[in-house]
Amino acid sequence: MTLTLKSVSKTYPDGTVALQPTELHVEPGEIVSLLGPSGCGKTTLLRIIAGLETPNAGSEVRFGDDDVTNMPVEHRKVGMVFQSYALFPNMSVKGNIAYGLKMQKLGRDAIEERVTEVIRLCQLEPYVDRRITALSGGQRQRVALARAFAPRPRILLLDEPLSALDAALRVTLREELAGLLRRFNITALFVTHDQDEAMAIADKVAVMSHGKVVQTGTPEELYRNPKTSFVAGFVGHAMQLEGQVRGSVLEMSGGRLELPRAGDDCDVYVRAEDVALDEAGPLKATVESSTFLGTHYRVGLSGLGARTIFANHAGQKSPALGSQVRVAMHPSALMLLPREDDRS
Amino acid sequence: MTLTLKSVSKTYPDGTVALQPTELHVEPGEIVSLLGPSGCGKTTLLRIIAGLETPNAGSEVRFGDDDVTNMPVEHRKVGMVFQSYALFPNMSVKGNIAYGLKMQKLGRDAIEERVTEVIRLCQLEPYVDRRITALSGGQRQRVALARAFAPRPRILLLDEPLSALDAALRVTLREELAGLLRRFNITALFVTHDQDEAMAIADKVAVMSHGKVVQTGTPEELYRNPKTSFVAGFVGHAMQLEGQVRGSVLEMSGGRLELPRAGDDCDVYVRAEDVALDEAGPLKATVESSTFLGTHYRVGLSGLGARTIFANHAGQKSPALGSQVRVAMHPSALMLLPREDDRS
Amino acid sequence: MRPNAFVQLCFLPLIIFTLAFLALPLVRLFVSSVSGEDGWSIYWKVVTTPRYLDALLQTVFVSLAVTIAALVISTTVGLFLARNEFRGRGMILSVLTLPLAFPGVVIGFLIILLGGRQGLFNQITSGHVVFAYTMFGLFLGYLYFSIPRVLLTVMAATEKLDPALEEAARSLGAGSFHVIKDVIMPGLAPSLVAAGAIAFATAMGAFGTAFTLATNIDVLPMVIYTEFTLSANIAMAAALSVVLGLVTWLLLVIARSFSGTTAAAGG
Amino acid sequence: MRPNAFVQLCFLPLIIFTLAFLALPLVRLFVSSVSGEDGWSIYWKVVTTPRYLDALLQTVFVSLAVTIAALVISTTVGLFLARNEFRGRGMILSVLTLPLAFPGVVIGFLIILLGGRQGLFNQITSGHVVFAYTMFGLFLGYLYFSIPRVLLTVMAATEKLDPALEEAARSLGAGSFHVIKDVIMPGLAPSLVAAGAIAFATAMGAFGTAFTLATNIDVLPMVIYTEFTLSANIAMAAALSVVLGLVTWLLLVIARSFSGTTAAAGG
Repeated sequence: MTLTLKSVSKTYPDGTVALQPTELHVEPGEIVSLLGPSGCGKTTLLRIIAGLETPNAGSEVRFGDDDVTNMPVEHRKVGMVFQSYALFPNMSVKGNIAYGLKMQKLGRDAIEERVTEVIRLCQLEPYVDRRITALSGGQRQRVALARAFAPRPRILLLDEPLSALDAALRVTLREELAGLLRRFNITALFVTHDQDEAMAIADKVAVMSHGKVVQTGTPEELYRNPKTSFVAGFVGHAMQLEGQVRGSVLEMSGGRLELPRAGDDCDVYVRAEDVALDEAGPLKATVESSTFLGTHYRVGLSGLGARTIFANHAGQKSPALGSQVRVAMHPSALMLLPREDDRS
Repeated sequence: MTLTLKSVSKTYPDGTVALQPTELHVEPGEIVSLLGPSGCGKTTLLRIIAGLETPNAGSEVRFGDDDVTNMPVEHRKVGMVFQSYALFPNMSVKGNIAYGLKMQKLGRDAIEERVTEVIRLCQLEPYVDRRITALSGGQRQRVALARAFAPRPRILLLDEPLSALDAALRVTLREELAGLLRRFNITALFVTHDQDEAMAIADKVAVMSHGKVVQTGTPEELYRNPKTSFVAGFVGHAMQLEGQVRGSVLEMSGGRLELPRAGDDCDVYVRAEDVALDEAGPLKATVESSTFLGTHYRVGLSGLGARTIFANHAGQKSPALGSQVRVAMHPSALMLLPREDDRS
Repeated sequence: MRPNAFVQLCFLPLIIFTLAFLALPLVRLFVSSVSGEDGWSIYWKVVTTPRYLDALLQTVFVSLAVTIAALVISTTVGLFLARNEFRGRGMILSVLTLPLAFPGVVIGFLIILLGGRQGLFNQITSGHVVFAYTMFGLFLGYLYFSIPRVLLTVMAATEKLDPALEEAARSLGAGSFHVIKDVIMPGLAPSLVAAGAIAFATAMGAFGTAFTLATNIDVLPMVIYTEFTLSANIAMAAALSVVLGLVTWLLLVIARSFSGTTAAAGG
Repeated sequence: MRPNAFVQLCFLPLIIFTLAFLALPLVRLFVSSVSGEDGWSIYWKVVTTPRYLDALLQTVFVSLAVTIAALVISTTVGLFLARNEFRGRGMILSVLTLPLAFPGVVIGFLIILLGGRQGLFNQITSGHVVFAYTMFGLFLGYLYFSIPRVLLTVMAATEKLDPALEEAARSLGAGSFHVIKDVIMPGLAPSLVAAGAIAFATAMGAFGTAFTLATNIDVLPMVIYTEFTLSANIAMAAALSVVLGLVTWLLLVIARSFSGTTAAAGG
């Protein structure tokens, strides 16, 4: 089922604009992530699609050919996975999964069959009759997913599905979730503030900022070709290089850096993995801090501008603290982005 | 001040062994991390050092030359930062920071002077008179640190100081915390279950498992030269390669892999960053999944054993799902570790 | 070893004193009940004398009726108030909790003002509706007393319900009826049990209201008072008190085991 | 627009009914108070007639005394019980909460059994200690009533205190005294205020105990009863009820603003 949003917006009664007019199109079977910092309106957008929040007049939400804008949530046939999972504590795992099917007034056998199928798919067999309180965080997540998926919803909506788990579990369950969503073969939309999570699970990512979708694309597109400094900073932690752009050269306090093209109205961004410690490099900097992170050292460099610039240094040894080093950045790794106010 | 633990152990009244006899030595000014999964006894060890938990008879805790084993917490002069921060909600930021000094019955001027000094050091000037409830998570963390540090403790003890913060803040505050601890120039011991956190902050890491310190060393030592499979797996996520070791060759289902040395009683481990997709590689595998993570693709490979082996692939494109690839691992990157039961 | 052992030593005498203060009277009550001329058989007499047994059953019956009515009304109103923001909501809440400030005597008095011989209803209907001096008057008085208490408990519990549970049920296709039956009621159950137990215990022991309405309503506290003050039958008064206490206490214990330790904390 | 608008429409009549049920009697009470022969000046009479003013002041005084005593005793005992695990703890808790099951009349009866003319203390001291019929007897009765309620509230609040706060204070060098003063007391304060308000309101309105001890104790509910039943002075009874209600209500409101919305929820 395709999902189409046309100029969907939301203003709260107190005048707060939670969502500016937003367009979004999701193809059948596509897994799309709404990525953005807290307060950017991504959860509001998800709740409008679910029918839990009423959008401003003039907004339009379509499921395929069906205009659901004014349809209450209980008739929309969406599967929703909540941040807290919101499992019914007074029912068993099986009772939770069967609930949506019961509400559809299916026959006993039909319910039993579908529940068994979903339980197998989500590998929940050992927990069928457990109480919800007797489950671990990861198991709860799977039950929440199974409950939402069991009534064959038209679209699956997930609100920060991994944020209730502790850091150690999150990476493992991220891959499990990605696998399950693909096996379900269902249109899915999920909200997250974690770029790694968005990239690991989604086919397509919509980056949001201040109530607006600022860029939509595959993870690779967003990472390699961000259109705004916000996207560059949020996806892949690009750092701004401070200095004066003159033609195709950036004059920094640590030296002159060659740019890929002339960019007089642009700010220049670079990522830590593209900053190299190189004796032949054009820039001078001082090593301020160094942290061993396994595959590389994260070296903090001062002298390249007011802010510290970090370099991922893959060598076996880190340069000594306080030592002078020379730094190189390949022109192709530099991103020239239109100068703008981040808040707009 | 040095901290010395001699055969410190803890058994709870119900018979649970929380801590097996443990030795630990921390040099003056050293920042040491206790790293391990939840339930490994690291918090118990920290609480015993603080005096909040009574160790078994025969245990010895020394602060320098001072045997504090039987000294109650209020006389030990330790600074403690709690997981929940445990700031006094009925006092202002200043009141919290001054509390320890008041308990030492210092004069008004002396208290005022020290509080001002610590507030400046922790950059808390703008919040001095705020209520605790009006602070953000990061500010609370700094207040908790300032409060613990103000009475000039002999050692600073931190119980998962970053776990109450959300993921986005954690990385930023990790570096801030590391900087502050170094500026304090104090012996510090902190507990964490996050290997990145331990590596980023600590001079030395003590890895714990099942109530025991299994290896102590600098982050580099633990990463490059783990002594047990547990350490290899926990620090840097090493994966076990399943197969038959014959002399200095590992026979896997995907092919034969050369080992750095003969290791008949050993298991072989490798990290994802050392698994290369290489047309000349000796192993055959099938691409099962692929996730774009910015600097690299995380490629899941099947056919190398029962479990999926991941490779960090730095190319611009990921191999197609389901395609056959050849895989190489350099002998020097393979870790041969004594075969053992993880639970022991 | 433990640093506050000294402080604990200071607590000990206080504990003993408090226990004595609370337990001694009860022991004395029990001893009084069996040291009359009937001895232990006085409890047999309680169960076999119609006057006493009827009073006990009537008291339990009216208390149960009040509890159920208060739960039904308060839950409906409480849910509505907790879930809807509108102007005047604060005022309605204040009015609903005003009865908390009035003691049983005044409540009895109110019932007479409304349903007594010179009461409002009697005036309106010109002499046809007098209910103040009946069991129904007592029921209304107790209800008046119980509603605010149960209401506040229900509202506090409603605020603690996770709204995501309700949204989850609705996203799975549940209508209002099913949301209430499958999510809200199970969520409120512990608080309802606790509040109901308190309402029951209060109704079992309410004396002021009954005494003001007086005349021929035989509820247990009234009978105890009569036996003690008018008939000077101390043993029977003590025996009836023990029975009343036991019935109430049993109910409180059962309620507490259903709803966790918070049951009587509302008391 | 909202899907449960229909359900809300059903709630509305119930709300109106409930409001009428709760508010109407109070309006009637107020009207009664000013429709006697004194009119509005009856409230002036309440303040200037020594019998009424004394009763009011005495009631407030004994209620305050009971509240303070109950808070002090219950906090100490509650802290001790919440922080220490020992054998027999469950039994002690059961005994401490037993009085919850007994109504005011029985409590008055207990006080007479202990401190009356044929009471335990009088027997032991051979005729020197009779306190049942005095203000002190009333005080003891109310105290007996209040301790379990306050105790349970304190224990519930203590369990919710973050133990890390205490550990933090101790790690900063605070001894037991400072831990109690700087951490535990501020943490318990809202619950203590709430529990105190309930204890005060209960004492202000307690009738059964006072009536059983009877004779010459002039507390307000007794005076109201006398004015109404014996003197048939309905206007004065109503005026006194309004004053009693206002004083109690004011205190509940103040307590609630101190301790958040939970104050009266314990009621």
